[in-house]
Amino acid sequence: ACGEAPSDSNGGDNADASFSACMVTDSGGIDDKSFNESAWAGMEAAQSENDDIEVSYKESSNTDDYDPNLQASVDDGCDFIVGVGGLMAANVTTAALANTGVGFAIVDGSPSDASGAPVETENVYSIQFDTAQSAFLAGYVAASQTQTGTVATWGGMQIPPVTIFMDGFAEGIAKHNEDKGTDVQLLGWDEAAQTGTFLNSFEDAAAGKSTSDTFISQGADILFPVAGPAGIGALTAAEEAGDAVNAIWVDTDGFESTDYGSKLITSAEKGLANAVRDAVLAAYDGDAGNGTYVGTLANEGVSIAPFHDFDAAVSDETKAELDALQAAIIDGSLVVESPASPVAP
Amino acid sequence: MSDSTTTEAPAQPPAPDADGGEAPKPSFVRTFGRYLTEANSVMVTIYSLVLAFLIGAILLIVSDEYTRSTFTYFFARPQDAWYASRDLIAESYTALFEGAILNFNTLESYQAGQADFGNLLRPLSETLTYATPLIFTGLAVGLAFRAGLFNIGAQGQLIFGMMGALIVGFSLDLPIWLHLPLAVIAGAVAGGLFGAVPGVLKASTGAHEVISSIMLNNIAALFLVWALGTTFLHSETKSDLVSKSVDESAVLPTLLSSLNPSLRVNLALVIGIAAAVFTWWLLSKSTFGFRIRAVGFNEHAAQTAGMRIGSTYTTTMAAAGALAGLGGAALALGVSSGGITTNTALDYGFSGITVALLGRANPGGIVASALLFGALKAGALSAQPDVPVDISTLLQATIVLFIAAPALVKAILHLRTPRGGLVTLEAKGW
Amino acid sequence: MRLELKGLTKKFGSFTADDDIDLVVEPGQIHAILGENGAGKSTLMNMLYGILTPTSGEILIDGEPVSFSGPGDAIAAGIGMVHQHFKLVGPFSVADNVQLGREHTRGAGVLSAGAARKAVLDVSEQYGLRLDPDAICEDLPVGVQQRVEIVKALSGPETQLLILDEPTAVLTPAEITELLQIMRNLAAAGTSILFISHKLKEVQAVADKITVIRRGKVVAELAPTASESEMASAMVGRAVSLQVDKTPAAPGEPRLEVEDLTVVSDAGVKVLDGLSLTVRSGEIVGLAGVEGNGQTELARAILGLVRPDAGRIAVDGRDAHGRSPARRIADGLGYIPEDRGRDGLVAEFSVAENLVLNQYKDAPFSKGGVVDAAAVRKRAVDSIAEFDIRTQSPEESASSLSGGNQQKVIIAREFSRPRRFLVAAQPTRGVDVGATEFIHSRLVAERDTGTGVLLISSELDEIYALADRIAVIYNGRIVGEVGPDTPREVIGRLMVGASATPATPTDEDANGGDR
Amino acid sequence: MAVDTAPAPAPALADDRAPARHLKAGITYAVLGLLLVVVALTLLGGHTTTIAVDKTLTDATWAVPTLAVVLGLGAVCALAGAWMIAGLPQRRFRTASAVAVTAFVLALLFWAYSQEGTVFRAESILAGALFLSMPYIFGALSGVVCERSGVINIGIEGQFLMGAFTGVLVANITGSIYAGLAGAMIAGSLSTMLLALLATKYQVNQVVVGVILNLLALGFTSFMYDQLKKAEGFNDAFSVPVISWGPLADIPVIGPVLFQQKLFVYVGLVMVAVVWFLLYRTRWGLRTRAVGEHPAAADSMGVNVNRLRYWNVVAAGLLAGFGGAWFTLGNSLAFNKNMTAGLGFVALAVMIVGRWNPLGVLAGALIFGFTTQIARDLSAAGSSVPGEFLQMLPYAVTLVVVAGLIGKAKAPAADGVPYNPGDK
Ligand SMILES: Nc1ncnc2c1ncn2[C@@H]1O[C@H](COP(=O)(O)OP(=O)(O)OP(=O)(O)O)[C@@H](O)[C@H]1O
Ligand SMILES: Nc1ncnc2c1ncn2[C@@H]1O[C@H](COP(=O)(O)OP(=O)(O)OP(=O)(O)O)[C@@H](O)[C@H]1O
Ligand SMILES: [Mg+2]
Ligand SMILES: [Mg+2]
Repeated sequence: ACGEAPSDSNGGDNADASFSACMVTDSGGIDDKSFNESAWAGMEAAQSENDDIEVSYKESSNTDDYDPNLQASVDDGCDFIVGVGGLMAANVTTAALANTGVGFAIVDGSPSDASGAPVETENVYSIQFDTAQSAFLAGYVAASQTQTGTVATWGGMQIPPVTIFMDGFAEGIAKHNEDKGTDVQLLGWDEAAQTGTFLNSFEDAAAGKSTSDTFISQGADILFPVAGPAGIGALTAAEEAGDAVNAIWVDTDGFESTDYGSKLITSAEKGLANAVRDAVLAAYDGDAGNGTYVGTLANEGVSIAPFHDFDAAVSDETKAELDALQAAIIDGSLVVESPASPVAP
Repeated sequence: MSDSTTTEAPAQPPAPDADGGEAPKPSFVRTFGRYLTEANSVMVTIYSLVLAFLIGAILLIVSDEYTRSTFTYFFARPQDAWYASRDLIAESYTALFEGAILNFNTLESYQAGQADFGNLLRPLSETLTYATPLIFTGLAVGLAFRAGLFNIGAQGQLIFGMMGALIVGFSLDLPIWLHLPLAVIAGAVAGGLFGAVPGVLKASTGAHEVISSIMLNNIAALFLVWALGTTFLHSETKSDLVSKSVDESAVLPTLLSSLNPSLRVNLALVIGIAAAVFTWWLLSKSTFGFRIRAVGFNEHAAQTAGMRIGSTYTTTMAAAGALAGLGGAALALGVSSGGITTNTALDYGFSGITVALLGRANPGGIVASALLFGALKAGALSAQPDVPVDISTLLQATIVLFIAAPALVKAILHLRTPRGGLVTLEAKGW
Repeated sequence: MRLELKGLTKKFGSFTADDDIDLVVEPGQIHAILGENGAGKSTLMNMLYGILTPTSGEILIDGEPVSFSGPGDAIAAGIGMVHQHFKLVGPFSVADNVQLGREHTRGAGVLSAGAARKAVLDVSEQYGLRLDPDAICEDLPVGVQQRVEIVKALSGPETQLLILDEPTAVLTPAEITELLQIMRNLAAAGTSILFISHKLKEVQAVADKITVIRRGKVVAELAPTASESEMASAMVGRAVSLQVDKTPAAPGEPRLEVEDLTVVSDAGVKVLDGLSLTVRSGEIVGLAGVEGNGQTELARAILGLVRPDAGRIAVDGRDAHGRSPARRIADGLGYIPEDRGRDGLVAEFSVAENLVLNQYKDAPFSKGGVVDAAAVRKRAVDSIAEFDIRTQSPEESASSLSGGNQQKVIIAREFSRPRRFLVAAQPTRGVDVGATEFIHSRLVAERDTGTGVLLISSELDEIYALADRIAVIYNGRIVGEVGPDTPREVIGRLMVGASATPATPTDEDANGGDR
Repeated sequence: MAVDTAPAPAPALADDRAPARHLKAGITYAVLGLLLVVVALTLLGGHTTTIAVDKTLTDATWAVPTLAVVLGLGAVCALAGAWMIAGLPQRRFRTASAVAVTAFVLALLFWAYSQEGTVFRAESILAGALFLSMPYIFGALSGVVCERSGVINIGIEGQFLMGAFTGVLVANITGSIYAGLAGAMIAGSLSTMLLALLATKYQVNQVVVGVILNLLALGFTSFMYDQLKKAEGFNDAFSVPVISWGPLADIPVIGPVLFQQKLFVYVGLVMVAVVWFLLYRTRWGLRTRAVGEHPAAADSMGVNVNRLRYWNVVAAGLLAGFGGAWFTLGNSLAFNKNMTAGLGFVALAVMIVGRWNPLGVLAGALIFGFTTQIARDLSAAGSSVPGEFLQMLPYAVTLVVVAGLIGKAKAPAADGVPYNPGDK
């Protein structure tokens, strides 16, 4: 049932746009202050860059909604469909195999069948990120900045997109301890055992705050929450704790995206919005792509954000070390490994 | 139950006043007119939908930037606001209808021979798919209600049912005729055992079932998170927090996929309806049902007549848990057979409360109101982003509100009191 | 206050409970209203008190038409009411119940416990109605609760019209005498009184005027000199025999043996304290006593709802220990509970379902776990005919029946199956003369078939009318077993714990640790 | 009529209370106590539990030998059980249960904090626990006021959401946090007004209304959140200042816990006392309880049942709305969709645990706050127990407490039953 004429039943803003890019979210919706929101930002960026692109989205409340949402997007005549979240990989793959005329992209996942085995496709673009690399740098900064010798991280839920940050962060701290002879402790995540503190919620910011308060009372002075909106709780905890406690944000540059810029030393960025925007624009140009994009420090798909207010606080020595580490990671002489790292293409 | 008439209203709200010129049979017109202006349960349901959709229309206008902007110069050019609102509302509700019942585009393509019949059925299939778990949880809440128990714990029971069915579904290697029934039964048993806990606690210590159920819901949700992380349940191939998928031989067969592979409605619907029939039979025909109802209405009299209250609580809660557990099995072996996640259960258990109350704790009514909810969910899913998800939530809430409050509808529309009096949901305390 | 009702009518849907009632109560008059169960008496009173709004007609007080939007207006107009169904908040103290709605405060809405307590003591002093203001109402025996209701009605600011809807149903003879005296005193002081009772002797004793209502209509106005049978036939519309015909008993083997039964309540109080009692086949043993002396617990222990802390119960020669209520019922134990609304009936169930409430599992009403609706219905049709249950159909819910007919449903249920022993607790409470006659004759017939009957009643008249032997219960023990011709005074004294009979080994306040 | 005229005193029941046995409970506690003893002897030799006063005396720590303490507490628990088995005065049963449960829970705490690297930071933990119990206090008190007058309020979650959202919104618009708090209260009240109207005037099943109100509040706040997100300055975080009581705040333990908290804590504790006083010592309370217990009785005494219910429910909304503000203003957070995370339902449970009594509510809320805080603290300290099981702690403890201690909680008799004047 492919090749249906695009229906003109949705009279959106760009009613006369010829290219329709659609997004199917994971649970959480487009304002989850996390990957759905970033991906949607990328979609909107593509639309504002090119008038001839019209974007829309469908929210899924759980995995059962993926199939109907993907199907509805196909039925709506979308030309390019972005599925957000590795959980959707098999569903996107199935839809792509059934609708070869439509371009697909899958964020944080790669084409696979229901059992998770890789599948050959012609019209699925896989967008993944090795955020362990940016988190590594963030961890190194944290270790260099802590006064108490204790920093903490906690996650929204124990899933790969979260733990990959925590692994990289832990390794960055370990690197600092090794190179500089420090003994900075990381609370909230044991990389070897893969156990740590998780809220089991991405929404409950109040729980995030109380968890952060607990870490602060245990001596942590830099917090690294990996929990979407619930992570805001760490920032308010840091703010209430006064000057001594600061934080590092994830996914986006928190100095821009949150109201707590003055508390943020830096952020471990994941260039999701840019990657999605580029994918949509490429698809418009007839180059929807069928391969894997892995955002790394090398291709600037992940990065560590500017220090903003902390620019003076971070010593030039540290900055130089960071540059060296970044270079080492890019040239492959330093490997940051996490069990959750994307498989190299 | 009258609720079965509900699903067809969104398309054309019936005009309450049929002031036709010619009146061949005045008595009929009058009777009919009288019927229309009376707060009987059919008309209340229809008017509830109409009122809810009116409120929804206002929200839609408010939320749509363009339409809202036309109101800023309303007095200069009112027709703009009028046309914009009309188009917006028509589009939005058409989208809802198309997602829940029938897609007009598909209908056109079908008539033009471009789409197969299966395509045409997809909205209905989605409605039925989403209604299925609600039938089970609605029955779970409704059955307990009849014994005077407020089973707020269907959520936890459903989660355990899901896990039970899943484990049997992937860990055994059996032919389908044995594997599938076993997996379904495992769901019922797991849900039943978990559901029996508040019953046992109430019977033995007097602990209020509402507290224990709320606590157990949270415990079940956390337990699921933990269990999904264990190597036993966690998918061997995926790194996300998702379970193993169940074997082919334990997957509930779809009913209509021969027409079109995207028709997801599966055998669970049939099991759900069978469960409703069985629950009806149990309540109205069996001695067990006799006892449940007697205990529910008046435990003192029941006890004096020799019925054992404690064991009634326990068995009823176990039966209710088994029903919710079947709902879990329906998910784990059906639409989520590829693996369950922490939010596969959504809020089916909590919605079950509304479904049960709206269905007046009556199996027939529960099926009808589950269908209404399924339609709203399917419609809402496919109508986004034209209709924001939150508006759908509001719409759902208002519809249920009006249906549950005939007196309110009657007061707003100045309807007449029907002969038998208003049919209101019977209220019951803790 | 002079009260006049003109054409007062109340309809519930299509059913007319009161139909065009005219009535005049002169100041200082005690005006009795008589009528069968369901005649519309309470409905009429509830309209007077503002609880119900009349469908038509008017109420005039001292010639002025009034309309009440709620009881508050009625209270303000000087009307007080003792309701047939207690309107007491169970967990509240007596003082709180009495002050509800007209609280004693120390300003700013803060309650003054002292003032409330004093007010209760004042009123109970004035009328000789002893009450402990701090007692919790739900813990009180019903007789005392009734007293609280009366004190409540008398505590109104300026009560000039007192409505008493069956106030004597649960009082002891002595209390009744007192209440009647209080009524006379009040009337003498100018208070008008509307008095409803099914006990014709009381009406004779106290009323200045009698109005008889049948099916919502006034059917007769009688003078207080009318005889009991005149009143009864006016009420029922036919001649009623007020005497129970019975032959001397022929007691056989023991059907109920209770030995040294002790029951400790949840609060740790010994509610039954070494009670022993035997009832034989073919006899009715009347258990007389002020309510709250352990009758309830005894009945429940016999059925198996209360676990004895010591002692032994045997029904029909079988030790009941370890036998569930269901088992005992199946073995032939009949049980008429004292509180029919709470323990006897499932109000929402149909008459038919209620008629098999404790037999639904037995043949022919169910087979293999499935209820046989036809068999249940057949039983209902038979019972309705045999016991003259006034209901529109077997499918009608029990709640729609009048009190007397509800009681008949319970009687029919217990009398329609083989039984060896019957516990009948307050079997005619609140039941009109016609139904009482019927129930009494069934109980005697039951005895004559050889069943042992334990009749628990707080009404001495009933005990005298039916019992072949009388046991008096006080403080959880049997304080005397006497013959049916023992004078009332003797029994009355036993009931309040005074040692009037030589043969009683009790001294009332011995609280030994005996076990 | 030949009637005995002797006075009939109210029958005084014999007041000799027999020693009561509680076999099941006794055996349970005895077994639990012995279990602790076994655990102590086999696992805890040489362990120490470290307790610290971390805010006032930052270097004061005590190392307690875990073995001895757990052994002692286990013995206490077992002895309480043995007492129950042997028979004890009925009125001592509650005390004995409380002692047993407290000893057991304390022993578990000592055990948990004997793990490597864990320190029981008394002040942070207790202060945090008190703060965490606040939403339950407000929500449950709101429930108490509603249900004591006979209206089931299952919509606390929705009232929380409305309060959380409006609190932040109004604070943003007016720039005043106190206006925000007032706004939150009014929003909570507006949402209960709907419950009040439907429950009293239209006699709708109150549980349904509650469920619907939750749904409406979720839909409404999420919808408004999206609308307001388009503009700046409607949803910025505001924070309630910490109020420090000068020298009092420096008292070890008590100071940081009681005298250096946010406004919410003081208001919460005061409201417990106020609601208790109103309920049990005033005319309003008497009438409220009467209306919830036996509306017909109250009606027959001239109390306007539905009007009282209406205003009580509306007033209860003020409390729940204030509790909603805790989520945003209390935690210095902006509003976020569904941010109340089901705590409204827990508040409902706390209300029942507290037996519809403000003091009981306080106890229930404290149990919840304390166990939540402990769970977070242990998880942060790297406990070897999986985090999910730690998070279950408050729920599991509540279950145990309810089953073991509280037992049967009786709702107001007319709770949830609409009152039709004119009904019998
Ligand atoms: N022959 C017997 N002797 C002694 N006790 C028995 C006998 N038969 C049954 N009982 C007991 O009587 C009780 C009622 O039996 P029944 O079979 O009616 O139980 P049920 O169906 O489980 O309970 P319910 O009466 O509550 O429906 C049970 O406790 C049972 O153990
Ligand atoms: N709220 C009501 N709705 C419908 N019918 C009612 C209602 N209240 C009373 N009735 C009916 O009205 C009739 C009169 O009832 P009422 O209580 O006045 O009788 P009564 O004379 O007081 O009887 P009793 O002697 O048993 O107290 C009965 O048939 C009763 O079922
Ligand atoms: Mg009456
Ligand atoms: Mg009556």
